[in-house]
Amino acid sequence: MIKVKIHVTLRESVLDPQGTAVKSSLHALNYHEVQDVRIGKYLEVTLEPTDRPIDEVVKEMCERLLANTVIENYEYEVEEAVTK
Amino acid sequence: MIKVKIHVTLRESVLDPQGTAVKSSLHALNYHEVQDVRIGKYLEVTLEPTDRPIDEVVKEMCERLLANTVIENYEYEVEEAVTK
Amino acid sequence: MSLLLEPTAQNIKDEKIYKEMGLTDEEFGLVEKILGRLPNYTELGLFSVMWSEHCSYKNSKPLLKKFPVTGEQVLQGPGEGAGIVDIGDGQAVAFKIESHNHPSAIEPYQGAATGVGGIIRDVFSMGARPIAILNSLRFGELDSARVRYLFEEVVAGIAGYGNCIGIPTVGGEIQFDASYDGNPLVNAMCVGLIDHKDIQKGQAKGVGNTVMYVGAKTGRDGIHGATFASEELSDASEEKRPAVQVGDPFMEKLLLEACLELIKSDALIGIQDMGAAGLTSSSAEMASKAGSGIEMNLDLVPQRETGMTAYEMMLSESQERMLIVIEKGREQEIQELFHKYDLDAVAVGYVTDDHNLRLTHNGEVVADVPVDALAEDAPVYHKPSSEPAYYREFQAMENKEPEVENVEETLLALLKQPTIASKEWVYDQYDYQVRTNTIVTPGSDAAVLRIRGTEKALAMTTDCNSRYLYLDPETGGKIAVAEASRNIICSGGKPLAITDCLNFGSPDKPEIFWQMEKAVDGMSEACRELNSPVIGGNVSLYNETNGTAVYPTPVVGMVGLIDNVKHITTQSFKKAGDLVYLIGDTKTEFGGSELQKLVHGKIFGKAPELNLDIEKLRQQQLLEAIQQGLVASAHDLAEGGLAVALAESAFGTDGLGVEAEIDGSAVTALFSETQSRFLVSVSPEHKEAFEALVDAAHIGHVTAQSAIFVRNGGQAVINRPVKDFEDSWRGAISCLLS
Amino acid sequence: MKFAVIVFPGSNCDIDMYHAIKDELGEEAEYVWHDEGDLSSYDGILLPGGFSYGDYLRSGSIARFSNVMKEVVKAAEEGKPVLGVCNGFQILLEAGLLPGAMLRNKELKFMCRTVGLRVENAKTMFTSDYEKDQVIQIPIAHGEGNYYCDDATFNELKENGQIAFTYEGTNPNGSLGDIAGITNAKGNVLGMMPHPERAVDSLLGSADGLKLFQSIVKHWRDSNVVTA
Ligand SMILES: Nc1ncnc2c1ncn2[C@@H]1O[C@H](COP(=O)(O)OP(=O)(O)O)[C@@H](O)[C@H]1O
Ligand SMILES: [Mg+2]
Repeated sequence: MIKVKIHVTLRESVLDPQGTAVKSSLHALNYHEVQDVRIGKYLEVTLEPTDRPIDEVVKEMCERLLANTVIENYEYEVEEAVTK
Repeated sequence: MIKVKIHVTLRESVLDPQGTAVKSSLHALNYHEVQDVRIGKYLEVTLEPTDRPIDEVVKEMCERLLANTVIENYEYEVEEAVTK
Repeated sequence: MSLLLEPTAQNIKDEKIYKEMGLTDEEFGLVEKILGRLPNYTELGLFSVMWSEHCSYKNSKPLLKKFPVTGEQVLQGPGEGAGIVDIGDGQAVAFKIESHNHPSAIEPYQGAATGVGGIIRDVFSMGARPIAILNSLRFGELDSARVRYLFEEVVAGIAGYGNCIGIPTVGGEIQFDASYDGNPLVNAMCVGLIDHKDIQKGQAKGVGNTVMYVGAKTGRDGIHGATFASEELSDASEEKRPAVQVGDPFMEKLLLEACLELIKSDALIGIQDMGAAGLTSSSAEMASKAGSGIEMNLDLVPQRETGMTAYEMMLSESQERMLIVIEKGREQEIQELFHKYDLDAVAVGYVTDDHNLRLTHNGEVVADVPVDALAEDAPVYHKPSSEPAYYREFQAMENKEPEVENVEETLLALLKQPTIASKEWVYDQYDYQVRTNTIVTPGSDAAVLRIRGTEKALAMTTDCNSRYLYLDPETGGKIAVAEASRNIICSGGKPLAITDCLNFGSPDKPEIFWQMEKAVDGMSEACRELNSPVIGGNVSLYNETNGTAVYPTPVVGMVGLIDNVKHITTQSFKKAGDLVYLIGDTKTEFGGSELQKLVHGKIFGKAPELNLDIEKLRQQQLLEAIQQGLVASAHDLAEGGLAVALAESAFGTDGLGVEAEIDGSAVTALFSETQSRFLVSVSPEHKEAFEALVDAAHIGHVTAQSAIFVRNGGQAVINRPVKDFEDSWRGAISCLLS
Repeated sequence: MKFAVIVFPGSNCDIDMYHAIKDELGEEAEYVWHDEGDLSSYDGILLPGGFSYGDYLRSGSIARFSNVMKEVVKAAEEGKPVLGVCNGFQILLEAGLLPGAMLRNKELKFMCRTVGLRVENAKTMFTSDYEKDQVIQIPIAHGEGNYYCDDATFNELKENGQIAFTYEGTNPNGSLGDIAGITNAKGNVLGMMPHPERAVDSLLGSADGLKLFQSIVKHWRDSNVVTA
């Protein structure tokens, strides 16, 4: 089994209303040290190995479905896990 | 400046409707190798260092606001960055 | 990243950089002449966005002049954020429709969401409280995965924004057709309520008064959006793409409440939303309308990102922002008002008397141009027009009945066509009840909202059958207005006025310009005849993908007044035993019909005819009958003709059915799309009174048995439980999506 | 009886709640802005629906830190009726005044429709005007109404009769045990996803929600007004 950890974040210049709201809330809770908050998605995908290189598969999945590349960037790490 | 990367994920015991939906979409796109998808949040918080230990601050923020521990777990990593 | 090295004025001219911004050689020459010198990069940016079709209407202005825009009821015609019509008792209704087609093609969720956000700002910048949102959508056929994605995301985006801000989305319309494959249409309409005394204008009056910026901070998103919206989509647009704007409905909710509080203050002089071309259009237009000038210090503009240039700030289309002009010296009280809502309100400039827009940045004057040149004096083009060959061919065709084997199966198939099928999958996602005024929720001809504290209600609808417009733009334009009006009438309302959104292909093509011209002619005539002037609208051109234009789609948004909530009528049958009437004769008219599309897979021939005198008479008679309390249900005949109308009137009635008798050809009687027809049910006690008032044919009655039973010359042509039809109709869209 | 309708930034059913109380129930109501620090003059507290703080992060998560929430907690402790509808329910969960948490609807879509609700407990101060097992028609309008709690909590809810309403027929959002509304153990805090304030006038489709408010008023009269 392969576990892939994918981070999907908003591109630079794209507004992050959620991050902005959380930042103000943290300030209201007296965490004035907080300078910035950006919020994205975190996906853990578990896959069976196939013939195709894993990087190819993951990139394709991200481009086609998991990230909206018009406004988002993605990054991933592959972890090989022992089969249960 | 300190950058903290926080992962908020649903607890094991909690159903993840979004993950389930994404998994079916991946299957529909012929990624039959996909066994499981879990979806959580990824937060990047940038902070100024303060007197309090950073771990204490981050844990507190997570417990109070960033995660709802009834349904979610959180993990974080601290990255010290050079001040601009 | 910012453009650190902006080209010099000479560079711009030598390398024709203005072309990248959408200006022609002649237009650049005109800019040079107006200024008496070469424009710098920032100034060129101002001209290029303000002279785009989206802001200047340079290609459509001559056509828009044809619309009737006046009437006793009109308090504000085209030209401001939204038009306003009187509804009596010191109250008025403000409304407008706008397109967000290009952004939605790129990023459907955010494109649709910011479209909704933008039209709401247009309405509350007039001082009106937004009470309802509608939309009009066009997509390709649902068998393509991309189209399904666009459709699902657009609907989610409309829902996401409207639900969060807490304005009910109460109606709309959707058509699916291959011509919209690469270029979906997303038009959003907002309706607001206002007291006459609160009506605001976007004017920068009074030299020395303060210009304030309120709302969200400015980022690099959407730079050049207006120019982008004025070009056709191609693979090359990929690169030109500005950072997509993301809507923040929460921010807009705060801005809305703050602005509605602001309009009660006598410190307010003028207010305008920053829509297309953001800070540029709002400042230039406010000054131009007031015959004044504005000077702004861009260092003071609230910024979300660092190192923004003057060019970027002026052209940004970040959402949820407003520009206001207030009486000098009262900045602090205004700031406090906005701070209560956690919003920025910053004095960024003041009104001048020199008719110029002057901008300073980092201590330097970075632009100094006449406001009228930007706003009023943009070039206007009279494009060549020519009748397309296809039109001549279609006009020469005979009206023929499509071949149908089994009428009952055909009705089932028609009810499953996505354009006819129930849109429940869509409006289930909209909070159509919030603010608890929605009396008639989505699913009937028009949505109806009560006006709290009065006996009155407002009916509203959007309509446009673009297939008819493609076959015959003039007749189709008339039909669009007439159909909207029928929907209002069927709900018990009297049409007040319309707003329109002209969605067309490229006006540079004479055949497309001809479509525009003819459509506007037809619409204007219908508006005049049906006493429903145009009080505002929007133009969206260049709706083409790789050279193919969408069907001409001038969407009509109409609002009507219902004098008393007692008159509210819906399309559903009410009671077994009620008599069923058909108003209007039926001819063999299938050009552009659903049946033609179903049978032939394409449309051709003549559009159905429309006689406006007959239309008007029938609408008057029906409204009169409704107001006298004689009508139990009323539904206009639209796509799919009488058969579909019979079925729709039986749906959702908890067990009622209908029995009807037709004559002549069953196919024509049941599926023809002849115009100016209505299906009405009347309680037997009102039989005489109704028949005395309305020319109508008694064709059957409502039954307690839940079946649709139609006889043709004594022989049953349809006889099947309502449930069979209803299930097909209700499930069709979700079925196509999964 | 005098109700406070709490308004958070982003609340949008505040007006519906206000009019339901004033126009249909005929009692007093006042809007109270989220940073207000005193609710002692009110007899009942209403947390309306909407999207407080845009529902960003998690619905209700930011609003629960509002100034006024300390006062809401106090009112709850004093035994005053506290009703949270939709977003109000989510805020009560986040604030810990009710157990459990809210997940996204299982279909992942916002959903607006009228649903059947079964009155599971007709003995609470919010439901006494209904019959047990009565089915009423109340609109829902939410994207995150999929109620969740752990097994122990669920058992407690059942044993204590804290489940006030369940969905009748199809469960629209996937909530555990078809839960549509729950009370706290003491019975004076009710959170529910459906909107009773939208069902107080048959002109708008249903008046089945009116009895919920009438129950509150009756309970208050019985315990507070000494008859002469
Ligand atoms: N995009 C939409 N959003 C909301 N409601 C819609 C939408 N499309 C259709 N509806 C609703 O579905 C019903 C039927 O629509 P339609 O077939 O276009 O009606 P009509 O032919 O009478 O204009 C109307 O109540 C309309 O408001
Ligand atoms: Mg209709």
